[in-house]
Amino acid sequence: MNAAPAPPSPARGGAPVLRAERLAKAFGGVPVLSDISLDIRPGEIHAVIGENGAGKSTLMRLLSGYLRPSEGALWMDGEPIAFHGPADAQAAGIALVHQEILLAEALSVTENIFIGREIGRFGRLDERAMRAAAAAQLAEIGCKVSPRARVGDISLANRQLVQIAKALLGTHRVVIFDEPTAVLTHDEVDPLLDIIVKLKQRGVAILYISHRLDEVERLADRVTVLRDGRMVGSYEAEGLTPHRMASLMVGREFASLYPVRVPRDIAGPVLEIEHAHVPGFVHDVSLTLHKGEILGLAGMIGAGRTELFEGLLGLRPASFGAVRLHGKPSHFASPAQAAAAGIGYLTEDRKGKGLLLGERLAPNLTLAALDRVHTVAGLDLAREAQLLDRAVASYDIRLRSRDAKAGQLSGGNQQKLLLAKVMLNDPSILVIDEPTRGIDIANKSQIYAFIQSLVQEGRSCIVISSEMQELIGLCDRILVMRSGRINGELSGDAMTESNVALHATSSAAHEKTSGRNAHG
Amino acid sequence: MADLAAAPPRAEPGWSIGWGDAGPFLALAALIAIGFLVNPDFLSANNIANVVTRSAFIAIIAIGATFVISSGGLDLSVGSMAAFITGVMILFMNWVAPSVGTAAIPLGMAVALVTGIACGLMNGAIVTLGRIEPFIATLGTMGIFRALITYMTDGGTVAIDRSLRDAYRPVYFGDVLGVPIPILVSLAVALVAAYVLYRTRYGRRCVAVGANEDVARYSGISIPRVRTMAFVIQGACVAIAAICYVPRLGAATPTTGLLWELQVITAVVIGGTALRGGRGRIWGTVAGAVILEFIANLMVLSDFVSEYLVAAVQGVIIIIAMLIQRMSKR
Amino acid sequence: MADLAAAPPRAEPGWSIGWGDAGPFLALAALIAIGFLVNPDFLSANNIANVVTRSAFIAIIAIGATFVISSGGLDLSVGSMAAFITGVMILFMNWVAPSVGTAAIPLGMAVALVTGIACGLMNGAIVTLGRIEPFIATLGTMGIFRALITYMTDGGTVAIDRSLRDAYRPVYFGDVLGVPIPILVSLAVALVAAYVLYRTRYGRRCVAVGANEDVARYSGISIPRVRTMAFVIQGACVAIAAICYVPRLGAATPTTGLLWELQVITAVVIGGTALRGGRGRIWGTVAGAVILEFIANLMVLSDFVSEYLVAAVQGVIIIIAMLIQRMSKR
Amino acid sequence: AEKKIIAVSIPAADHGWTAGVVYHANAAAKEINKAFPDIEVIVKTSPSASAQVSAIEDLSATRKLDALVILPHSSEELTTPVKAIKDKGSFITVVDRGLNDPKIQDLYVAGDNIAVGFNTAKFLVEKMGGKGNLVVLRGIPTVIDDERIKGFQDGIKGSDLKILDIQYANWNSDQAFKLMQDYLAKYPQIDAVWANDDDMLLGVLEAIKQSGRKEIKFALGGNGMKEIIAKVMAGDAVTPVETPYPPSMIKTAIYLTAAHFAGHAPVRGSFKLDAPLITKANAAEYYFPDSPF
Ligand SMILES: Nc1ncnc2c1ncn2[C@@H]1O[C@H](COP(=O)(O)OP(=O)(O)OP(=O)(O)O)[C@@H](O)[C@H]1O
Ligand SMILES: Nc1ncnc2c1ncn2[C@@H]1O[C@H](COP(=O)(O)OP(=O)(O)OP(=O)(O)O)[C@@H](O)[C@H]1O
Ligand SMILES: O[C@@H]1[C@@H](O)[C@H](O)OC[C@H]1O
Ligand SMILES: [Mg+2]
Ligand SMILES: [Mg+2]
Repeated sequence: MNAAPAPPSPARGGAPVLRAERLAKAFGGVPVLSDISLDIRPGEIHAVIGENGAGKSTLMRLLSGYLRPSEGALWMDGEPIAFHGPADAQAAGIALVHQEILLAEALSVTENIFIGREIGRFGRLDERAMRAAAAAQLAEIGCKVSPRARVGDISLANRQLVQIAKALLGTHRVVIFDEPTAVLTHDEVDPLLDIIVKLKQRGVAILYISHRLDEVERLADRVTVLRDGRMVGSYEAEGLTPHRMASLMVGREFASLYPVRVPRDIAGPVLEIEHAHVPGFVHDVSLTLHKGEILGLAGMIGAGRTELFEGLLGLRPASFGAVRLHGKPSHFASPAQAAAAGIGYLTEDRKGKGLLLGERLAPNLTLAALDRVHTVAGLDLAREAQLLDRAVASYDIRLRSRDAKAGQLSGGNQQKLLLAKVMLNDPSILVIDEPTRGIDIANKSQIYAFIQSLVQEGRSCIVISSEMQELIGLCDRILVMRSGRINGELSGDAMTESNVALHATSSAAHEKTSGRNAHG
Repeated sequence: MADLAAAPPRAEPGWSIGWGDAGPFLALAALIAIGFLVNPDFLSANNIANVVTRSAFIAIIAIGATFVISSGGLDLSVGSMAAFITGVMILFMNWVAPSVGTAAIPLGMAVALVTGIACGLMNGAIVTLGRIEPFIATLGTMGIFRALITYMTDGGTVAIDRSLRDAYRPVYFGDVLGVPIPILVSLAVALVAAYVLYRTRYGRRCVAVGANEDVARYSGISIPRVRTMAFVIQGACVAIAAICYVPRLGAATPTTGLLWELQVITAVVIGGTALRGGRGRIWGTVAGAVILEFIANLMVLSDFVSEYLVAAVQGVIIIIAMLIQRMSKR
Repeated sequence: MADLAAAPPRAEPGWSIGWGDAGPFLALAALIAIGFLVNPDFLSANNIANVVTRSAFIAIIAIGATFVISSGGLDLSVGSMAAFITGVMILFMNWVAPSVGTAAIPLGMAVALVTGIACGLMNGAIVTLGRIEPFIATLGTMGIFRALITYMTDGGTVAIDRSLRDAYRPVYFGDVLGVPIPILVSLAVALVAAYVLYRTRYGRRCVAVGANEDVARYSGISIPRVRTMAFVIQGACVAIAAICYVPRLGAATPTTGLLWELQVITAVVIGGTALRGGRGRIWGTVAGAVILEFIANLMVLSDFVSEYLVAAVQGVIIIIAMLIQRMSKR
Repeated sequence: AEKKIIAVSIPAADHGWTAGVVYHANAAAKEINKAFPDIEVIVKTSPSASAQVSAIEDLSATRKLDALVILPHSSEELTTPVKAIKDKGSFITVVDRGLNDPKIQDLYVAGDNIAVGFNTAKFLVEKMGGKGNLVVLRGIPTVIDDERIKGFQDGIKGSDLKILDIQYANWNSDQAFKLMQDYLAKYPQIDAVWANDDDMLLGVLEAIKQSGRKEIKFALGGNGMKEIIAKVMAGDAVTPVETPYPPSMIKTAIYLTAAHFAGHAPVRGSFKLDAPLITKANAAEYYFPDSPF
């Protein structure tokens, strides 16, 4: 399988800082990675791409001491080295930004950033110094949260930035980013990429994982492709198009990302929300979803999109002028009521709110739809197993064993399991918050096709997304939210990145272009 | 996807006991072996029957606690609730016995069950509606139940009417085909509980709430309802335990049920249920209760432990039992 | 992002008491007000001094428990550990008194401290090295400590030598500028503890371990070390409490420290520390301990509660105190 | 011949008095096992009533008990199980806290709890000229506690002694200390205190000492704890008398039971140790400095 190694590039750094030789990793006897060799050079951005479950995160954990390889060796500066834990790797100058957010919610941003390496003398903390350093670090990556804020109170995107700030603290020779941009919006991505480039210029070696292949194209000097736990090869990035990368990842020619738009009848309103207020987040928002429509909701972090729907489902205090479902005034006190009425909501926070990470897959799948497996004799486990089989097949969930806990699935496969879970209730209206966060390109296109097929069956869909292209590629209409209000509505040709960005950021557009008048 | 087909079939938690959960049973086996070495009488049918019958009591209450704990709660009030239920039941039976005769017994059982459910409901309501840490809420009701029965009985002691004693006796001392009735009752309770926890919607929800409240909420589960229900199940279990034990104790006294909460929680934890919620093991709990009773029995049967040191040896054995069950895990 | 700037600044835990943490103090204030209405003697300097002095032991032990609990642990052994330390200390003092006279007292204090630290180390080691649920581990050592002292003293009672009594008495009954010494000691302990918990690296790590073990581990913190240290702090606090306690009755008895663990945990939780870890409130704990003692005091000073119902009313008040502190939170 | 087995089942050392019981029971066992080669005495302590029920079940399930000497945790819970042992043919000796059905016992050794309360009350009535304010501390809610209180109330009947307050302190010195502090805060004038057990009296005395209040003429207990007897011997003004309720009654009971087997005359019946007032004059008879109680 091994492709010819890329020739060393004299322009960048020369001798590798970190080299992996024939690494392999198995969990409980099941191989996840085998025969991986790569080297990471100073001043170089080395991207690692692959489908969900290909083993990217596992590889990164091996390189940064969180896991120990079953076979193979690591070399640092030409010397063999073994890490007994993340602390060892950190001491050697290797930092990892996890794919999953690993922060203590009960603690403040500053506290989280400095856990384990607090500043202070003789044990006494220097609070001010830490806060200042945290603020500086956050500012550098363009994160605007207060260093005093409790992590549990800030948005997912901000948590990701805090996590990055935490990893970047101090000096490093190798920094590993595992999907750092998955939860960020466009505007937040740029400052982060700038940082990465700056690090590179300082001679730091960067390992970069992302499913956003355009980012990879923009950043990477070299690209290593993994498939099913093996190396496809390492390539010079020069001339490697996203399309080519996708084909290498999936092992066949990759077609197009977005489904062909099939003309559909978009009929009357199925869901009307009037004058929604979610205290602190959403102010006087009204919207209408039509039958067979894919309605996009764009906006920056903190725009209040998530909160709007959490309010609708009774998950947080909210008030509404009116909510009409198929024309009937409705009120949902809980997600269960909404589900019974045919509304499904897929949370953006799969780890915190979506899945029981310590539980096996079947109970996770059926948790919100236990009626589907309930019989007079109790739960029908055989049927549940069937449902899991079906979900695994139809959502292409890649797993090594049925036994796995949800938390052992790769990030992307967790997302697919979550989607299967929500669909088990057979909703006629599906609200998907960040549908493709952390999903590889092949699966993305599957999910888009899936959403398309839903509306063709006569269902309706609201897609909340921070990826403008996906909204533009998928939606019939896009509402742009800003600071808790709808700041514009776009449809047809008006759905362009620049228009979305304009409405998402500029207060000039506020109220004037917002609302129903744009409806066509 | 080839891996999938190759995936080995897995023992589900449920009727059958998976290997990963064998810990408490291994600990139990080790204990029995030690017991035999210490005193061969330990394995006499008589002794075993006694000990297991006795453990039925804590086992039944602990089965209820398995629900509460796996849903992320805790109930410190079970001991005084048992005293309260026993007291109420006896007072009621003694009161109606003159008019209805031994029919007082089934009536009393019904009253006990209703009282237990009401107590559980009260605990559940305080925890969920009042949003009070279960530890504190049930510490409060622990005092309340204890004081109420002390008040109702003017000092806390009330014995069952002599006219009912003999009719009621078989509920503890009787047997069916040689198996003592309390053992049968606790097996029945455990079977039902295992069914509810592993094979019903409620059981799934209970564990989900304990594992991650947010995920449960987003999955449309009403957390207050699930939690309250767990406390109600706990109350019903305490009532069932009380019903079986009235003939053995014959009375409610101020010390009835004292410190049972600790034994109950210990049985649950030794059995493999996570104290932080999200994982419940009914059969493990039963094994845990039997383990505790065997330890006590061993102390009585062995002659070389100074009476002053009994508690120390028990402490050491509990810790060792936990070590055995930990080690068997990986 | 304009919203963000508008977000209200959050009070940091520290020397100053943020509004979010005012709950236990509000509950305390409410209790004092009720106390005054029930019986004006409640506010007599004498009564207040008595009650606060009494609460000092539980407060000091509970300060230690704040570390254990906020690091995600639990220690049920504190009560019997207190009895054990008290016993060891008295035995030691009585043994050396004939040769060293009253110098036996400071020596005894040192022995107490060493014993406490050793006990804490033992708890910590069992929990971390044995990887045993703290609930079970300390339930085990609870039996061990209690049994050991019962064994060493042939029944658990040992009184301090007459020759030392008067010299030692002031440690409980004395005062400095009118403030009883146990109050001063507990204030000192609280100040040091607040400093350690809020202002030192160790305190930060302690809370981090309780908040999220994975995060702590991935941040390179040694969880066993932090946890063990928390148990050692707990042991030291129990020793300090024991040192102040000995002169009060001059003896260790089989009931010394009985059920203190429940009081201690209650004080900690009422004080606003999360029982699941990740949040510790030293001053809240102190307030919690004072609240508990005030409730008991109020029961005696009021005339309208039947002696049988005292426990019920206490239970209700504890629940109400928690409600007040919940409500003050948002 | 086969050894005769005497099982002794008593509460664990959960407070001073029961610690005394354990001590004396162990001492008796040692002495008898040495003195009578044909008799084996086994002592088992139990921390609760239900544990005690279990313990006697266990003992009788694994060997034939010729006799059971029992100090029941509580009367109600132990009655039926002890009867079961009796039905197997064992000789039953009951100590202190009786069983509900006196027919079960062959031998009963106990103190006189009514007298404990009554004699103390009579002393107070006489010494205080029939009037004054009293506070009372009681133990845990049990028959014994009720009897002492009843005896006391009967004793002051007809006088002008007034009980200002009566609350539980669970036979615990620490709780008694707190309760007494609170009594002192609540009542400006207290003429005498009665704690129905010496464990509690220790706490009471400490609280009085701390308060510096001088109006309290008497602080009395009961049980014959050596520290308190010492006070009586020394002529203490506040605690000049005491009633005995010696934990050594267990030893008496064990010896009597052993005598039933060793001697030739059967021993049966009821031995009630009286509770005369111990005064300076006779205190020495009740003083056992080596006992833990
Ligand atoms: N602790 C574990 N135990 C068992 N299997 C695991 C464990 N961690 C990961 N795996 C399995 O290893 C495989 C690779 O997972 P990994 O997280 O490395 O994928 P990935 O390439 O990062 O995918 P994604 O892009 O979806 O994040 C997956 O099949 C996953 O289920
Ligand atoms: N308790 C809180 N206190 C202060 N600010 C908060 C609190 N909770 C959330 N926020 C802020 O409110 C905003 C809500 O963000 P959220 O991400 O949920 O909205 P959204 O429109 O769904 O955005 P996205 O889905 O793109 O992340 C964020 O700016 C977050 O930092
Ligand atoms: O244990 C009890 C003791 O404390 C009390 O004083 O007298 C009777 C005993 O049973
Ligand atoms: Mg990954
Ligand atoms: Mg969102």
